[in-house]
Amino acid sequence: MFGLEKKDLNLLIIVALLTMLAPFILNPFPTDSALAQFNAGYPDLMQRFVIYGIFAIGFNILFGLTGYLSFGHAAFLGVGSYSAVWMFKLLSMNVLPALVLSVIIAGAFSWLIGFISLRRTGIYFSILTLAFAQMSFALAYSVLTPITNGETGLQITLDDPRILGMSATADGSIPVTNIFGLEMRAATDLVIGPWSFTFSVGYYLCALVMLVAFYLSIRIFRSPFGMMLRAIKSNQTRMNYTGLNPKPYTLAAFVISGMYAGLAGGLLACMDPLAGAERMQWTASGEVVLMTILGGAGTLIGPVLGAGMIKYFENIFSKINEATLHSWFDVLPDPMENGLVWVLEHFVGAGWHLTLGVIFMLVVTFLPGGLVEGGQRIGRLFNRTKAAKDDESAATKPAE
Amino acid sequence: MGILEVKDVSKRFGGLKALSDVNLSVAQNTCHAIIGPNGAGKSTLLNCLVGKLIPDTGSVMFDGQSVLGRSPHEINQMGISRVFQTPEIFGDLSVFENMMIPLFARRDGAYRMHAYESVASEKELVSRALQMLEDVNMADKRHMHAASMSRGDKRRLEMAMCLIQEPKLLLLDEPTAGMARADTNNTIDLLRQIKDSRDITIAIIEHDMHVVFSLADRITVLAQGTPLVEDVPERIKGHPKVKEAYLGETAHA
Amino acid sequence: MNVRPDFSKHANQAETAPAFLSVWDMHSYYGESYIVQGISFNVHEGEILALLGRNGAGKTTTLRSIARLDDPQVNKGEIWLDHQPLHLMRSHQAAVAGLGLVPEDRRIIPGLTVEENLQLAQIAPPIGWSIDRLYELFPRLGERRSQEGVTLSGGEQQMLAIARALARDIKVLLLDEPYEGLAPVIVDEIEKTLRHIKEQGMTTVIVEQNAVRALQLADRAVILDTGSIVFDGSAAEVLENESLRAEYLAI
Amino acid sequence: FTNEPTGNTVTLGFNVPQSGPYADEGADELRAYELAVEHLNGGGDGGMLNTFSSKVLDGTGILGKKVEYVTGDTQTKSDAARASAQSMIQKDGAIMITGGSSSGVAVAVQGLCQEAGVIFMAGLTHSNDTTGKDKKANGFRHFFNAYMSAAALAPVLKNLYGDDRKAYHLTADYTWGWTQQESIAAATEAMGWETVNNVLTPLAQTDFSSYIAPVLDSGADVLVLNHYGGNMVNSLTNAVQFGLRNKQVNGKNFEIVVPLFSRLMARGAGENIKGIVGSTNWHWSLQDEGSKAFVKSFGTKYGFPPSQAAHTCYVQTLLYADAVTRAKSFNPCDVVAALEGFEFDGMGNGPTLYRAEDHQCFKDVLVVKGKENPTSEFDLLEVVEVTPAAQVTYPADHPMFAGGNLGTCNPGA
Amino acid sequence: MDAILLQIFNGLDKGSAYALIALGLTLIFGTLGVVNFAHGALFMIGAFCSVTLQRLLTLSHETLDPTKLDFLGNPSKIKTPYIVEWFGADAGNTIIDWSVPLAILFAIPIMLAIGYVMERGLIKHFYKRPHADQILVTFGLAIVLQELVKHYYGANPIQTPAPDALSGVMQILPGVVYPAWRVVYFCFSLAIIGGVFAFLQFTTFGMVVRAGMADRETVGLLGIDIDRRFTLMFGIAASVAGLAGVMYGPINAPNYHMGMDFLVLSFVVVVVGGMGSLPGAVLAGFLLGILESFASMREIITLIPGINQIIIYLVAIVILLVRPRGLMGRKGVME
Ligand SMILES: Nc1ncnc2c1ncn2[C@@H]1O[C@H](COP(=O)(O)OP(=O)(O)OP(=O)(O)O)[C@@H](O)[C@H]1O
Ligand SMILES: Nc1ncnc2c1ncn2[C@@H]1O[C@H](COP(=O)(O)OP(=O)(O)OP(=O)(O)O)[C@@H](O)[C@H]1O
Ligand SMILES: [Mg+2]
Ligand SMILES: [Mg+2]
Repeated sequence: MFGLEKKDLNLLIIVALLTMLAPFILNPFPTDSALAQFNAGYPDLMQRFVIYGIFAIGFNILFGLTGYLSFGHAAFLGVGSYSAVWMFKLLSMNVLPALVLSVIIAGAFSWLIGFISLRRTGIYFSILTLAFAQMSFALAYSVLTPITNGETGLQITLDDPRILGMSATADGSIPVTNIFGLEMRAATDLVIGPWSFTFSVGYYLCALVMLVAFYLSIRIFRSPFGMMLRAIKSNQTRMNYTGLNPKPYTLAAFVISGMYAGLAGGLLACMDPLAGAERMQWTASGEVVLMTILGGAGTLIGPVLGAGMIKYFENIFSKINEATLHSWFDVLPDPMENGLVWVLEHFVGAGWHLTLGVIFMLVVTFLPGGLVEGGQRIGRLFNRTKAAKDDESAATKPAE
Repeated sequence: MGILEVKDVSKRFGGLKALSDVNLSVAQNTCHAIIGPNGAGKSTLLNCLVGKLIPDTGSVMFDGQSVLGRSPHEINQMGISRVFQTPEIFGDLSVFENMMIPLFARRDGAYRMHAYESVASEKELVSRALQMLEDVNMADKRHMHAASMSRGDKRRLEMAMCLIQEPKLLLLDEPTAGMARADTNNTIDLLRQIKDSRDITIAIIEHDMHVVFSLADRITVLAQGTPLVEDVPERIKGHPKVKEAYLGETAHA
Repeated sequence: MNVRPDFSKHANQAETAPAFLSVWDMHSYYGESYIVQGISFNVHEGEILALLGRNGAGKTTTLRSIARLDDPQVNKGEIWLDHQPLHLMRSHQAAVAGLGLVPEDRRIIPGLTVEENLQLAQIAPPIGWSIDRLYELFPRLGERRSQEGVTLSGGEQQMLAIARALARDIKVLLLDEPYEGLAPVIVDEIEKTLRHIKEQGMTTVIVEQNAVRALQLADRAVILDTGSIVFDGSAAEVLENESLRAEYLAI
Repeated sequence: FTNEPTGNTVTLGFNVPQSGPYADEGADELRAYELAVEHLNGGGDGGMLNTFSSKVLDGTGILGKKVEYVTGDTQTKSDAARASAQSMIQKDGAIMITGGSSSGVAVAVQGLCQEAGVIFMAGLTHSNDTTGKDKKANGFRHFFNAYMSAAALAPVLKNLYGDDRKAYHLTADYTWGWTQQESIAAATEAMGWETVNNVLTPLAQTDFSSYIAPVLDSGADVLVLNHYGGNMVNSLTNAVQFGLRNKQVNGKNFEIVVPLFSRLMARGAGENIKGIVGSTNWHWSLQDEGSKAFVKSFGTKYGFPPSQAAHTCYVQTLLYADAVTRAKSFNPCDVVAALEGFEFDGMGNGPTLYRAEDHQCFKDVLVVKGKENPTSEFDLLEVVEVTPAAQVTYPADHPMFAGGNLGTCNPGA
Repeated sequence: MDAILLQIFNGLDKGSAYALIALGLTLIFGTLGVVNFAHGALFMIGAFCSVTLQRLLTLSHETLDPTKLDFLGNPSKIKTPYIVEWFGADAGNTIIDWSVPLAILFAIPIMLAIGYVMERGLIKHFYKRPHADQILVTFGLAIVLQELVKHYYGANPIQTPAPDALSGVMQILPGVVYPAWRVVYFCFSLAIIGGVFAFLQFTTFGMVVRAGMADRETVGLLGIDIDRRFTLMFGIAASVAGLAGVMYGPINAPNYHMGMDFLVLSFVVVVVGGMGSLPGAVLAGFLLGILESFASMREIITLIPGINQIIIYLVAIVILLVRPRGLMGRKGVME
């Protein structure tokens, strides 16, 4: 089905199920319980999971397949956001034209930067992309303020023309992003006992887009093009002497991943119509690199996992404060409670960065293939115990 | 007029004259061997043919067209494939995938990309790749990670990758070095068979005289960047100059 | 710990002279792949041993295991060189203990000139032949001393690799396909060199596809097939034994 | 309306920088919030509840509901700040968001709160835009702004340094920097100073030497540093290194002015701050009853005096609670109505007005100077003058604040 | 004219900071092949060595002074540093005053130890891993180090002033004055750069490490314990970064994220200089420093608005496009 092999189809179906059921899966704890702090099933965060998932999937097409490590992809994300917001300001609040424009502009922009940067390889390429992105950031932050609204970020206002829509709603507020009238912010709550689940239009739009993006990335991975990209990573010399010019391939991969980034940026703006310059800073580019490696570069699902993990820490761990900690351990005797809180305090709230840093180090040291490898190891553990039962001597077999 | 015409090619590296005024003509559908002492400039000459190096002077014509100034992938698309002295393969890919890439390169040219179809759906190419792996006795290794093969296997793989492109001119730089005797013999058979069944010209550099004398129609002996003699194998074998400069006393076929 | 194991029950009983290099029940792995599957053999002082076998038989793996490189891992077995337990050492310690390996793809160090490649070999003791003496042996290298090592022609690189091994004062020389890519004259020359250093008491293990040549040079031969020893005996024996040659060496 | 509290608690969202260069300021803001919550719930000594002119708050929470809070990290990035605010609104049911330590973040979060239909009580934000070009009906600012700094500073500068001065501006190259530079230049030029130069410096600049060196022979005799935070510490340190303070130009002592001061940053600048004039929203050494009460309860709880950021955050929380109580409703529109035009006193800056037109507080502004002989590590600034509110008040349609539209209050879904 | 001269000094002075940081980075990055995102953190830790020393030296004996009141109306505390109590006011205060130069001695063993622990405990496992993995692990480490420093020292900058004798301005040319400490910094970095060069030039150490980078296995076969040398190299690089940080304190007050501020820039410097080339890194450091200084001149900003924001990146792009391997890069290193 869908022209996929069974294994890939299964993966796609699992991912589809997970994203569709995310409001349930991410909200496992009853709303009023102490653990509700760990719930991530609210629209904004779920949207971020899938949007950064798209960003990372796209980045992985370049980095995972060709090995070209771009440190400037946030620039395309930013450009996508700015284009989308400008669409909202000038045209209408419908997200469709905004998304289309952000993909196109990001594609064009990445073509330009890719064309120049791809003249170099390795670290020289990385620094070129970094330099372009930092330039874009610096310009967006100050010099280009008329276009980008600088530090504050580009927002929609009551005075925007919106030639196909309206500048302000009847009651004088700013109209809301929508897709043919269906508002992104619209949501329904489903309350089951102590649990409460939110289903938002915005999230489901993002999820659908992500599924399409993911599907396309599977196709690319399994296509001759994907194989060529891996070949480029493996041996450019052989590539040349086999009659292939690596440059157009890498450029195509660069532009595709730039368009994914633009799409992600556009979606960010659709969910929350603001485009800030920080989105283009090197730290943002670094973040997608980290997401991809953390999840497992070159794997299909890894980048999405990595994106989810980093965003989870950023949004959930940073919000746990001392008071929350105390409320969890209330039942313990006081000295123990205080001791425990004192230790944990370093890792949550203001210390969430510390936790993230430690996780980075642990994952990359012990799971060289990222989170995906962790999953595989667990899988293999199961298989091995099963196999060991079948055949005791299976462990050491000759190589061939 | 041969399919490959090398005229007055010279190449310097700093103070070293690696090639000086080399003239070489390879006739279509023959196997031309280039032998010579180490450092004679044999690999350098091949590098000039495939665009890895640009000669300082001289011209290289292939099939009536100049190859100079073209990039390696263009030269390959003209129909020249090359096996390197140290195997150049796609180490991170499986053996099977290594075979598919040259096939795609031939079918699609240097620029057409297929990003949406799956590799598996290219039934015809897949079966050709599998067939070629059969031919070189590597069918059982097709899922292997190419980098983790022994070196003899890497060489065979690289040659298979070149052969599957059905090039008009095949350049082989020591294809059987480090190959087990049995496989060397297989390779000789394979090359012979291909030479007989297809329209292909082969230029081979080899130190294994057994291979050279089994395959070559003509032999050029290169020494210190210039052709010493060019002749049919029988006469080269007994040539005193060649014996002294290259074969040594123990030479045996 | 520093006692030599009693090999008499494993190794070739016919040998009476004490083994200089002993490999006993060695098992080597590349990750999960089990390559060398429990081999034992002895090399005596001053002798040349030819290690033969098809492609992928595990010859390179055996040499790398002896040289204590990080890959493959030797999970079981003992290796002794002149009363020193190599299996407890890492590669640089093994080198100091007197082991020299000329690796199969020559491994000339990029970025270093010919001379620097040789100097590098003389940083850690014990130091063997002087660089000038090596240039005498391989005049081509002398001519190219300030060229970057990796731009040498294939044969020149092979010479450099051997010269580099001799630049150290080694007790055992392990050669992985030393003739590969060399012109017949040079092969002759290298063979002469090998005989020459053998006369000076060097113990050598040589892996070579050109089995006949290797056997003519060697005193003894060991034949490997898929990671196990299928023959251990005198070189002459192999040359005479048609079926053995046909089955494992295809000659 | 959004997040209407139904149980017996009400949740407020404290969105402060916990990472990044303003983390210390954020930590101090958080302390103030915790203190405010404690006081609102009847704990502690009540702090400013006792001095606040409005007496409807009685220590039983807000409208009888116990006050709870959630915290988040803005990272001083508008994106992260909005994400954090979103989670407070969507997940934790926060009815009001407050905090922040930069204008970019304040404007971004204010916009979000407007869309989501909750109240935003800005923390430290000094740009004119927050209640000018980017003002929103649901957003309120207690902190003063660049215009007010300028209006308060100008007369003092004239007194101290005369009216014949040539000023050289170094300005952080983003919106806050520009508005402050514009305000200061306008105010000082009005009293006769000449602005010889304005050089924009990149935000990421750490070493300002190449910007300071040209000042030496530009003919200017005053250097105005429109920088905040780390930028300010570094540019000031560099200026002192280059010996600017010991220079004589045009027969006058060379002077440095840092229009926006904070004690935390003053500590970062160390010795260099001594004798430098600037303005600040509030300082713990003020001797009015409100300030004294606040310093006492803060100092007792934490062991050191509060910063101006802490003060503004504390006051904003009380003001919000008070407005809800007076409106007898959590509905944002009712709260907006209660806050608009609200006049109060006893919060440390004298009689204050929350102006209805732009949701800006008008109150006294402090002109301060780095203290020459500090008696403790907190005693870094001395108040030179308390400029009365009237002197810093401007018409709502002042050109520096033009272009915005408050819109209508949004109670959300 | 003076203005241009001054900008050249500024450039040299900025450049010496860039060069020094890039030098340490290129030792690890260009020689050991490890993309060390924690290098900035090492620089920061160096700076905090002097903060720590300053704190240690000013550890104080507290007495209550009932005549003065603190902000809560309680008797305030008078602090007298132990050093002053022990050595008397003159000597004690002089020691405190000279805490930054003293911190050099303090920082060297600390940085060597940190470098040792870092290399043995972590980096060692990453020599053979892809650059991306190295980035992830060192970035994680940088965050951890940074957060620890933030936890103990706060997020605000902390002043570490130069000794009084060196904190004024000094006449460097007739009519041109320049901050004394910046001159000191410049000379100091020249000395360090010279020292490192001499060490690598006049010993075989540099060659061995380069060779080890290109092919660890073979170098091991030649009897060289490359691990030990890598560790030492790492320790040296960490010390260079640390010392750069110690001496930078008086120029700009140390704060916990100062490392990150320099990180990206120092990578740019290293790459513009060319991978694997120490002289390249130093040259690029000075070049970019000087260009940055010129770009921040008013005349130039008015001509091209915003040029000061992007000059470094612009120059980097141009250089990398014109010279494929940066100014002096070696072929094949991290291409
Ligand atoms: N890039 C280079 N720079 C400098 N010298 C070079 C370079 N490439 C080759 N040479 C020199 O040119 C000469 C010819 O080299 P080439 O590789 O062509 O020899 P060859 O005939 O292939 O020898 P072999 O049989 O040993 O492979 C050699 O002496 C070699 O050292
Ligand atoms: N790095 C590696 N990882 C996994 N397997 C490997 C690796 N290197 C070699 N092998 C496998 O180990 C087996 C033995 O290889 P080895 O290189 O020792 O053979 P060899 O006898 O030297 O062959 P050749 O004559 O071709 O050099 C082969 O099957 C090969 O595929
Ligand atoms: Mg050759
Ligand atoms: Mg081998």
